[in-house]
Amino acid sequence: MSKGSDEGGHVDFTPDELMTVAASRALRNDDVCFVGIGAPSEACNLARLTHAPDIVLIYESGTLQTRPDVLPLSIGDGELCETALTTVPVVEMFQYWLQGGRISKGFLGGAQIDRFANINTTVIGDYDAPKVRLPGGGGAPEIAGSCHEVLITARHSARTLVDTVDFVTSLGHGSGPGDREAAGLTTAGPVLVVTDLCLLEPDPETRELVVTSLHPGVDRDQVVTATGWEVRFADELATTPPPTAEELQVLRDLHARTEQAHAGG
Amino acid sequence: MSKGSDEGGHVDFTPDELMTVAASRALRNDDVCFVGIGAPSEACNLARLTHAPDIVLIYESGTLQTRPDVLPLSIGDGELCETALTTVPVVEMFQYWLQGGRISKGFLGGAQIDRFANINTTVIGDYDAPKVRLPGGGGAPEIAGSCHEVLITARHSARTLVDTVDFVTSLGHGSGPGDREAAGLTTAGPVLVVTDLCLLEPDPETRELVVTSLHPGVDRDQVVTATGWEVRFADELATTPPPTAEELQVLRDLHARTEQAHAGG
Amino acid sequence: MAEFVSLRDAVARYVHDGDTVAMEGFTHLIPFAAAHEIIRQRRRNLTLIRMTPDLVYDQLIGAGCARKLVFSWGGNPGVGSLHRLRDAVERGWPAPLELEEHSHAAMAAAYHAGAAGLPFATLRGYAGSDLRRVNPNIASVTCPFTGEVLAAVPAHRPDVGIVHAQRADRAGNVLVEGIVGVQKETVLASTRSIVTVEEIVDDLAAPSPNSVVLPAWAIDAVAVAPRGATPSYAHGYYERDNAFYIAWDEISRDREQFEAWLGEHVLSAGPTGAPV
Amino acid sequence: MAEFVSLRDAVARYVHDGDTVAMEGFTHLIPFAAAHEIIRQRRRNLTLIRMTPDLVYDQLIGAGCARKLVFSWGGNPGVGSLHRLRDAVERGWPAPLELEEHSHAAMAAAYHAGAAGLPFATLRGYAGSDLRRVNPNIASVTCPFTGEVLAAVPAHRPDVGIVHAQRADRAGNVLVEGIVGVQKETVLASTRSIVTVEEIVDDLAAPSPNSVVLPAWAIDAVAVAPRGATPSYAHGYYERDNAFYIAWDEISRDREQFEAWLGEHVLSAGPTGAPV
Repeated sequence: MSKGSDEGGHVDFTPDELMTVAASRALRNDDVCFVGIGAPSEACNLARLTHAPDIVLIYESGTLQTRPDVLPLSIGDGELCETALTTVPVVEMFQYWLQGGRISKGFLGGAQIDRFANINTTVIGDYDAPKVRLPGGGGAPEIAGSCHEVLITARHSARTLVDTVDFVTSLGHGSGPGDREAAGLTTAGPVLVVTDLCLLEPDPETRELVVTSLHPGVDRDQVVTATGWEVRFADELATTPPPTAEELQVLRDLHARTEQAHAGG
Repeated sequence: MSKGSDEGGHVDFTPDELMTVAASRALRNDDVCFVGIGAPSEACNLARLTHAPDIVLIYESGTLQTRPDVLPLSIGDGELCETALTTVPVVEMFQYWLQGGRISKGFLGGAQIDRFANINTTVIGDYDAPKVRLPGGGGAPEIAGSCHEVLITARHSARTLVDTVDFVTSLGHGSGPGDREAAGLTTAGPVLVVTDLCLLEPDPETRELVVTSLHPGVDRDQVVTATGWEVRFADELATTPPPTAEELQVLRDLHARTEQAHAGG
Repeated sequence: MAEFVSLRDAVARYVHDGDTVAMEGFTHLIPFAAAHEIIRQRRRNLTLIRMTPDLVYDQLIGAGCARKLVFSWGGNPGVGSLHRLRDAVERGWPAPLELEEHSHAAMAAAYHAGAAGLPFATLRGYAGSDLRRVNPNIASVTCPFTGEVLAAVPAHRPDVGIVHAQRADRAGNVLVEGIVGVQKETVLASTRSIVTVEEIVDDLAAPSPNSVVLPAWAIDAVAVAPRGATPSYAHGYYERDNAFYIAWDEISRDREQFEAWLGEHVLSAGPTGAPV
Repeated sequence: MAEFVSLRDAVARYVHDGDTVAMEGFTHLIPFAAAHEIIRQRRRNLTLIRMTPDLVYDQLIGAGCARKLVFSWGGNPGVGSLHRLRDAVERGWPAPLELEEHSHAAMAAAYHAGAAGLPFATLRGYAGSDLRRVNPNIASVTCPFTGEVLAAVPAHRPDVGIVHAQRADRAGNVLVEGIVGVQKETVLASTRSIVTVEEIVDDLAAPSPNSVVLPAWAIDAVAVAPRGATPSYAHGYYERDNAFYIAWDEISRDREQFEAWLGEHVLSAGPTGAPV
């Protein structure tokens, strides 16, 4: 599915584009969303520019209700402040807005996501002798705890969707039912993982991630091969609706504006 | 000593004026002063308009480094904000500026002040069945604890300068040496009490307030009669220098401007 | 999400008998219009939280709305006593008033903790103060690293928070300027919130990227109440009526005189602020 | 009380080998000029505190100034890894780097506690996170009222805090605008503080009564450093050099290439900012 090619009369799109579009659809017009940089930021701004014009986007740099015209490279690009309703100190952001329980959705990525949607952004390998030292938790451990619900997005591979994360940076569903509550949390935790192959949702009973929708053109084997545990499929397995022409256009325009803006020195 | 009358060629003044002038002299040009309303505010602004032009005045309403042209009636008059370097939230004021240890001098009054400079602004009589319900602590308990030094000003009477306060709203020197430290404090506490009759300072050994300077025209008997404990006098008892013509002029101008400003509806 | 409603509807909908209500504004922007509406709607048994009860709670207490007061400084600023507050505490008129008494630092920390979703606040406070003795809601907490013992107070979590502000835009976002007190904390710490404003404008015209703005989605009701802070003031709109603060001393000293004032200026006055 | 000094003198006077140093600026206003002066003056064994180490600490670490890093997110924002940080952690080059790792929420709370003169901060944090397991400076504290158990971290109390800001007036008062991060907390939590500014002006021209202003009496040194935040940015002055952030990935990937860059652009460059 290369961008621009034609396939059976449909608008054509890349797996990454579908992933972003599918993630954007999980956001509602009345959401207040704590946005991570990269894929989450893309999805959130796509939602804002399509079906959720009133969605409130918050970046941990303190920018409240921001409407960037281009995607920020960092969590604190000038664009975010200039288009925000207001910009608050970082202490206030984490204490009043996140910890205060004012955020409906947190949107996270991760280097490893396991079958219970626990997220690792700290190390691959042993903490004290890491194979790869990753950037770390940043805002994620408390986004995972304090937002009413969490969305996750990641490219699907057996290195990323693993049976057990090497390090729990941010708690998903622990090792099953009751673990969030035992950790003192009352929030829902991860409700959806969007990859470039499918959608996964926690099983209501076991909390294990289950494939609930395959993206167009993806088959079960592809998902099984790319997943680090014996992944289950929902009884009623859906097919993700492809991106609409409008969604693709808005997303591509956003990327074009962004590339132009960041090319400058 | 009625205002305006002549007495031996000196500039004439009232006891209240002398009290304010003497209090103002206790402030230094490099002080950062947390200012209570009323007499403390008068003294601090007099200092700023005379010998301490750079003194930093802070009111608990959040106004940092303010230069009111007239005395505020309340701790949060518009004048304070309009002439401030900046105005911060009240939470920040108490947490970062006061508790953070950034204030060199706190300036307090009180309905009762006892021989160890403990202050009562809560109740006369029993707390649960008060004879007089006073306004309460406000900022004072932590001003008394967190400022590097505390100044106190009050009109001298046996009802105000008492042996033991009915209620310790704000700790002075407790019941003597070591009590502040036992309460977890490392600050100096009250270093001077300015009344309309004299100056009192804590004895370095016992921490009991001792008269160190009599105001001009005041004799020891007046002070003894007006003090609720057997007050002691320092061996080297000074006489408070009378207000200068400039001090009086600045103070009276300040009062005149203030009365005019507050008369409006 | 903020809805524009009349002040009458806002109070009818969000303030109930027995509620814990915080009406803040540190000398500046005191929500008098909202308080008068609460008096007119004859709310009873309220627990009133406010750092400086001021005339606004003196009036609510004298009108018989309050059962309990949580506060830190209960005077008429620069003038003297709050006579209605004293009459309630000293003589139980019109009803006994339970007091929970703090310092400003503790009240501010309690609002901060409430807004921050914490159950308690830690402060270096109350050292050697008898307030610890009379208020069981002043406890201690020990630093797990240094062993230092500090004071702790419960977070404020009012049922309703009410503040006044300069203006709202048509989406319901609110600008607060000048002495901002604990207004933001009050709105964020409360389960429900009402903001009265001087006016509604097309553009908030926030002067700085860091202006104090309450987003519409953090507020339940926005009601227009022009001069809604009088005799307090609104920076950029009108000045404090210091003469009324001075006059209040006389008005409030006597029960009948107070009731006459209340009848004329509150009970028989129409509600301030029109529906939008 | 703020003194105007050259950046060279400010670093010479206030930053010592072995100090705990916090250089803050959340993406915006990162004090690169000050960091480069620290590299030029060859400070060693620093404990570096910063929420987002960013390129600024990647450079300090690669230059061998650091012994320990206290942080919460150590990436090149939107680009990828910090290769000098990784080289130090994974392979001990140029020196081993001890890590004390937190979350943003905890770091922010720790600065808040430091500025507020408290020994520790309480937060709803780290629930179920392995960070608790690897960082002994994450402890628990129990609410004395509800019995809830919350996370606690020690307050940040750096020896030196360094931030960059838009401008200072001639008295040394400093205006910070835009994304203000934890700059105020950093200055107030630190024993000593250096503020670099784009320019010194007669009038701060603070746009709002509630503008973020650091008073001169809360600062030790103010040094002029035009474009002192580059490749970060200064709201109202210049934009973020996103292209350099992207280019850094290549520059920093290789030890020799990094050292060549450091030699050319830092070590042999003159100090930014002239004496006043």
